[in-house]
Amino acid sequence: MSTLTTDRQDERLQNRDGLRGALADVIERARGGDLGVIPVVVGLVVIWTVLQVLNPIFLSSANLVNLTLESAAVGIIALGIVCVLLVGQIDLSVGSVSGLSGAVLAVLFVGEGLPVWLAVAASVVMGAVIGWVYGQLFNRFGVPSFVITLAGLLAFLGLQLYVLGTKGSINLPFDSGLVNFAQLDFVPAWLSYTFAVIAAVWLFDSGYLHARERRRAGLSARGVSTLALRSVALLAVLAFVVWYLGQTRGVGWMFVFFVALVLIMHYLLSRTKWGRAVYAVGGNVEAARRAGINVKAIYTSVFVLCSTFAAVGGILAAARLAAANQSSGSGDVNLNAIAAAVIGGTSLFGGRGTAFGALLGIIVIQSISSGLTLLNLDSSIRFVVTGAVLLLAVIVDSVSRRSRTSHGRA
Amino acid sequence: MSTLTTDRQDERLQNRDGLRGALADVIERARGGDLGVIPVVVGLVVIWTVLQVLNPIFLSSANLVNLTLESAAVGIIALGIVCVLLVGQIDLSVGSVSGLSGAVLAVLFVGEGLPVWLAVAASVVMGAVIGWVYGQLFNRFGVPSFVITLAGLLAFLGLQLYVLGTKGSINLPFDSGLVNFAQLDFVPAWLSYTFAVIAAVWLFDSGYLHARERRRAGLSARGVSTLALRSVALLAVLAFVVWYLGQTRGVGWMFVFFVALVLIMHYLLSRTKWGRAVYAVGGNVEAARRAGINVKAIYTSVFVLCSTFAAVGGILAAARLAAANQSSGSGDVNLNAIAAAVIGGTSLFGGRGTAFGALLGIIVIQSISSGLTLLNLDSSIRFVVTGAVLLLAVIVDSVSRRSRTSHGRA
Amino acid sequence: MDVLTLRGISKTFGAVAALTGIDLDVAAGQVVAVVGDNGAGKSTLVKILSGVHPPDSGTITFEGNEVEIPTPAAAHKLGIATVFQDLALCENLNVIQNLFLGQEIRPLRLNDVAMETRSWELLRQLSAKIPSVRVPVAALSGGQRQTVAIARSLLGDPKIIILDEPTAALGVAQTAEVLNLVERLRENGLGVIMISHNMADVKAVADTVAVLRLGRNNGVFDVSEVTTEDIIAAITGATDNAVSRRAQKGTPS
Amino acid sequence: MDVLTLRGISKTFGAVAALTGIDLDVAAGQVVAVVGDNGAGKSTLVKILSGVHPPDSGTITFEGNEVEIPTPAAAHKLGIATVFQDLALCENLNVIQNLFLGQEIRPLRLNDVAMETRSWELLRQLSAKIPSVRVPVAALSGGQRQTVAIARSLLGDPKIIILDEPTAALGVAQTAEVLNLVERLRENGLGVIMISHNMADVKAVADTVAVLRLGRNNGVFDVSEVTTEDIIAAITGATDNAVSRRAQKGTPS
Amino acid sequence: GCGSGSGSTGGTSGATAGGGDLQNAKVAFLMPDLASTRYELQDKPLFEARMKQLCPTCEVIYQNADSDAAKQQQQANSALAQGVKAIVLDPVDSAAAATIVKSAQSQQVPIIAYDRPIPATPADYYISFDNEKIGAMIAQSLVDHLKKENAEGGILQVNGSPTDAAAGLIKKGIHSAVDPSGFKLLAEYDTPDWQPEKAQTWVSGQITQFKDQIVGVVAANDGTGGGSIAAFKAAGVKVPPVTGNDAEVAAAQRIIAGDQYNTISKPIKIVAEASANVAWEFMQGKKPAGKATLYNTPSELFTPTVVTKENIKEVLFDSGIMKAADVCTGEYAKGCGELGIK
Ligand SMILES: Nc1ncnc2c1ncn2[C@@H]1O[C@H](COP(=O)(O)OP(=O)(O)OP(=O)(O)O)[C@@H](O)[C@H]1O
Ligand SMILES: Nc1ncnc2c1ncn2[C@@H]1O[C@H](COP(=O)(O)OP(=O)(O)OP(=O)(O)O)[C@@H](O)[C@H]1O
Ligand SMILES: [Mg+2]
Ligand SMILES: [Mg+2]
Repeated sequence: MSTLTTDRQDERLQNRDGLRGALADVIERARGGDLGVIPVVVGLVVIWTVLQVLNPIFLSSANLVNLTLESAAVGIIALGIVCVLLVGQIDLSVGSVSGLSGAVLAVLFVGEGLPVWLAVAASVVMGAVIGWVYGQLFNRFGVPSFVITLAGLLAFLGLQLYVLGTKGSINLPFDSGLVNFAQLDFVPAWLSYTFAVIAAVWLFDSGYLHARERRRAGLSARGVSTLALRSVALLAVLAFVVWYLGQTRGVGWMFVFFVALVLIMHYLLSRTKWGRAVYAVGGNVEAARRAGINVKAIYTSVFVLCSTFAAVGGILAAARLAAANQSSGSGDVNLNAIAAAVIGGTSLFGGRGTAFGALLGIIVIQSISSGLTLLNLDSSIRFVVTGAVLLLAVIVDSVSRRSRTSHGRA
Repeated sequence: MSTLTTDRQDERLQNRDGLRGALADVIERARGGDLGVIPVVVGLVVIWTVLQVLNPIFLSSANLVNLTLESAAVGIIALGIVCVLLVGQIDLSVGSVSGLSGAVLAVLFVGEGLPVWLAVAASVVMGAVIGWVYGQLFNRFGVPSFVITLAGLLAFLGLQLYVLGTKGSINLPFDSGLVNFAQLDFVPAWLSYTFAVIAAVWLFDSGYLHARERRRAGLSARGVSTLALRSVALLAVLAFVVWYLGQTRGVGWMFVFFVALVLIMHYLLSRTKWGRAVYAVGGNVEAARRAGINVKAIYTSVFVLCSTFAAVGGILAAARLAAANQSSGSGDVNLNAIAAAVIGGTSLFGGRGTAFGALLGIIVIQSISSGLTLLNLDSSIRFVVTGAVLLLAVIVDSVSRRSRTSHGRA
Repeated sequence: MDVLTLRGISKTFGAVAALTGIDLDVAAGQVVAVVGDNGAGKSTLVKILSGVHPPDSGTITFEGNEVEIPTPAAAHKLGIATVFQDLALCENLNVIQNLFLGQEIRPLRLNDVAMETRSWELLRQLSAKIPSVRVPVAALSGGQRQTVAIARSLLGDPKIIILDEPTAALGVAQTAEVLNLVERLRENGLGVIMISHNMADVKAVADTVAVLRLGRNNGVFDVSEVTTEDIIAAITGATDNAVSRRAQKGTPS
Repeated sequence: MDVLTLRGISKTFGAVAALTGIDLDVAAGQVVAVVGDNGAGKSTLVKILSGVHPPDSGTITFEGNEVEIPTPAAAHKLGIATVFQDLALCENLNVIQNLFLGQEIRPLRLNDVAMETRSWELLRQLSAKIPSVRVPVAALSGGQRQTVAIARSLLGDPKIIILDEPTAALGVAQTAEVLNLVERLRENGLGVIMISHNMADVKAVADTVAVLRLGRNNGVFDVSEVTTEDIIAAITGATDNAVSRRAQKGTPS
Repeated sequence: GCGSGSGSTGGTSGATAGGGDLQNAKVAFLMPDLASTRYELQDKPLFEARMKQLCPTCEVIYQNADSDAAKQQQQANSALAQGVKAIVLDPVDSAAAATIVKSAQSQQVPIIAYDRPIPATPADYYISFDNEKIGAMIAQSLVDHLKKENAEGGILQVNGSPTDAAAGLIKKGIHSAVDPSGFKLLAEYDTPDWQPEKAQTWVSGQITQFKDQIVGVVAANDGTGGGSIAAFKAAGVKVPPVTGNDAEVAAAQRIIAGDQYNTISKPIKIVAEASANVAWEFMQGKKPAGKATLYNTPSELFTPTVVTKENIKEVLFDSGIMKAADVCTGEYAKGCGELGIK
């Protein structure tokens, strides 16, 4: 207790250092109900176990490979939803926008014969423009985002039908790069392992540098052993995943792309001024405004991001299906994307949530959907079971969160 | 300025009495952006004018009669949604619950041959039980209502399919009282006019008694002339509506039933302890809890109300269609009900909204839908126009609200 | 006899021990001031007494019986009325609605007129400067809100009133009225727990002063026998502190 | 020369005239105390100066130029830093994040370490009793929050600091530190507007006192030439008021 | 009082159909959903064109109910409020459409059931090819093909939306062909909202489960068929014969490219024009007699044609239903050439 770091001087703090301290910390946080994504992961493990017992194909490598690929499109849309929810708004039109974007892509690429990159770029830009318009309507007129995006839902569905026009459904050529990317391109094994090692090394390195900097500034910091343990754990998990998926087809590039987007969003949200502003606006817009934050710009930026991600998701969905048609993006795309964000711990009231939540949430949803699909149930039973399992997955999370002394809507 | 009433003594208050004062008050409130439902009504008038110009059938008596009848079922569901939104929660399953309730009604009434009142009662009780379960899940486990009711959406859709079984669709006999009620029963003209007169007299009477009581207690009160003018205006509007609808078939009993429910909910929300508690929970749950309000009971009560109204709405929808089928309650029932509440001025963040909002909101939505139906457009164009008109209707409201110096999310 | 007795109350939030083994006694007709530095745990103690947080350990004895106070509703039922430091008003409701929240007159057909009349009475009594009681609380100034919160606690028929920094936002006149009010409450035989950082107010109305420091008891004093300097020394844990240094600096100039 | 001059500022909320024709002057290196009863319009004046509300009429002159302050960002740019009475912190962010909100170090790759170090410095300077700066503000006590809000305003390089009841929730030691701070700010040539209900504090640090009453100017006094009783009389609009009556009542006993 | 009874007619006030003048008369053409593109792309323009020939001043009110029976009821009511002289109705829900028939007939407006029957309350006329038969035909064609190839294994069945009555009929038809075929039905799935993505996800799962046991997939429409094909492609395995229905352009392309086995072409032109003829007769006050009587309704039924690679040229292209220019784009040009489609 001799030389206390600057941030550990209050005598009411229970000091914890080293590995043992880190463990005590986790237990303390568990009691307090503040476990981050751990409960969601536990919920996921529960579901996986149940589904695996019911049908041994579920956890087979081949099925998990499908699962990763099927998660990507809606997962990317959910990533955008996380951003909008963080500022306490909503976007109901992501389904329509994704459908429209797929349609525009198909028309430009197949119909007009433009190069694929140009068609993709056009679709993405269109998504961004839609988001920008939402932002303007929201900032200028103060129309609730629910209504703006509901109007968008209808309008872009109409536009999607219009764009597809007399064809109704447009095939994307199976041998085009885009379709290959979404269906057949897998990361070679050696590269996957390399990625895993890079991630682990990077985690250790950045942690170590950060700890050194903190120690120099006289602040408490994680010990090297804790950092090393964390990196080794990550390496083990990643290597296992790569190995297991590698039993069949491996890790799809589309999934890697999704994970990369999650990482980028995680960085933007947690390590930039913009990210801080997003959380601040979601927590208390008036406080954010008084702190000199350009609240309107923040709103516009998240709407743009969300629509853009929706457009990207739509392109990938079209690529995966190798077709754009009238019902793309309709049905439960909206609900699934929002539900993925919420299941991943994003609050509908703003100010709480992470990019990783979208990843976890969509995996929960796709697991349920894929697992029940394998069971070959009657539609009616399948719907009922899906609802029940979904509830189950979230109850685990909520119960753990429950014990936290809640403040209002915290 | 001699004898000031207790509530008008602060010298910073601009005193306004009598008719002129009431007018000045309205203007002042307009500048402040606090106009209640007036902007929505203005939005409605704009839409009506545009649609009437585009197709002169729109405001014909026959079409308006249809409009009233078509509003009832979803309007009643929206009424329940208003309650849930008021406490800051959401119910995504109203569509499924309404579909299930229609299916249960049909199976019990037609399939099992139970008397109609028993079948109706069973469906309504089922709705209430569903709401109660939601309340328990919400209170016990703290699962976000979004997820609970999303699970409910799926589960009850499944149950609906299961109940309808292999039949898929069940007709309700045309000569049953229920179907007549929803399709053919209209209020006789003399009774409609009597209703109008009763409403006007009651408005004056209650206003007069209240004013007298206030004056006795030394508080400011509305003058008799203001009260009289208000009643006469109401009488004029109601009489005109009755007369105009009476040009063809008149006022449907189902619409009267809907309006009666709106009035009852208005009373419950604005004039009872329970209603206060609902607004308080929506405004600040922690404050409500500290005031000794049984917050859990309030949550349960609104979930029960919402599901019950959904069940009632489902019964009326089935009666109006004279059939319960697999797609009842699916499609845009959910979105329309929530949108009606939001368009009627209910905040998604809780604590703000009225029962009348549901009435106005559903009329806006049905007007758009009915008006565009008359225009004979391509589906794609119709979607786009619907979106645009919806946005237009709400912008009027939002712009007027905008000028109010907003406090956070007020 | 003591109305309220606390023994060994502890409360931990995450890694922070907010309260450790707190004892406190309040008798009927007695004003107990609880003082302490920022973050000393005063409000946490108040919240435990009013059922907002459950304590981790310790016992609460009310009128001779050991009780549990799991919810604010339970505290209301026992007769404990509280003015919270963070006020806990519903911004979307107006002044009358907030005042009578949870204790409305005529639950099935609210009696507006009676509630409005009573509101004006209460507010007048506290010298409140509120132009209209029909505006939402969101439109009130800080002091006006605090007055509303204090008025709230006087409704019903409490046996103990807990005031957490009741005069922090009040003007000079309103502060004087609140001090008068506290004296009236004492005369009516209520137990009052008052938290304040203002030593003048404490010395003016309190009978005993309980000092908290870093979540622990740090002495209970009889007001008539203690100087302001002693209390401050107990609060800051040193006779040489920012306050005394400032006072010294002030003296020569 | 005056840094800030207000002339004829008015503001109406709905039916309530919160401010009517307010004049105010603040010079560099001067501490102006604004006092007044609850609801007198002090915070409204502050909000107008910091761009939260636009005034209905009147002019603001800053460093000799007539300016408009349509948004808080504009006020920041002019060099006006404000501690609001309602604090305006984001409950979901932690202490460091709140302190540096809108002025983070290294926008594209936040420098945690530098921000944390600087946070501890600022908080120590204000004698804050905050166990950890990594907890969300929702978990802080009232006084701790106020300290955070005050520390916030010291970041950046303001020319005018406006403090709206900065010591309301503070403990005795923290209050003393804030008064020290105000004196330091004056010495550094900043203009300070301080709103307070505590006459002792006002007399201790202010140079001039501006009194508001029911939204209007009610006199500007030089602190060295005015007694507490005179100020209170100007605030309440009468020499016979609750405060004086309480004082009289107290004297004989 | 207020009678139920004659709907107020708009500008052209004519009492009952057949009476007054037929200048500017209106006829309603109410279609059920957007899940299939045919209603907007084929039925509507064909019907309108024929109507225009018969009655140049008449107006066709087209509505699509987007799979919502209540919305269809609203659309019918609004058509009645506009004073239409006849309604051609493709019901979303055959049972629920009884209400529409009732209210139309109570206002003396004749109603022609189109595509799907209305069993509960006889309409004035019924023109269709029936969905159950379509299901049976596509499935039978696949089964025959498999038998010819001596395939051994099982079949996957991808049905339409569980909340769509028409999908139920198709499903019934498919079962009638698959169940007695001797091929094992490995698994079946009701595709929510007819979404191809859902079909793809499900088929992907079944591929992992049954691997190479799958010798054929009966999909209830071209969209879900396309989804099934994409699932096989994405799994990197050989695509077995997959059925379709609706004869969309995209399906024709897949058949030409050899990815899809069959689809079914409905003689929409014939049906749409026949219904226009019948509607016109009703509007003139005549009572056309049916070629048969089904569900107590004078009826006329047409048979659709299964399209495979063998007959695609004559069924779709030689008949003029599709133009080679629309279909034989890009990578499909080669296949078209092989089949002699120009
Ligand atoms: N946003 C608002 N909407 C409506 N009225 C308001 C608003 N803000 C302030 N007011 C009114 O303006 C008057 C002045 O309020 P202000 O907050 O400026 O008082 P103050 O002098 O700061 O009082 P206190 O000492 O209690 O903090 C009050 O009567 C208040 O009700
Ligand atoms: N809900 C909570 N979650 C976590 N920590 C909390 C919570 N409430 C209080 N604390 C911590 O407990 C300690 C005591 O807080 P408390 O509010 O009781 O202080 P206080 O004595 O009232 O201070 P002040 O004079 O500033 O009002 C503080 O360090 C605070 O950070
Ligand atoms: Mg406190
Ligand atoms: Mg103030």
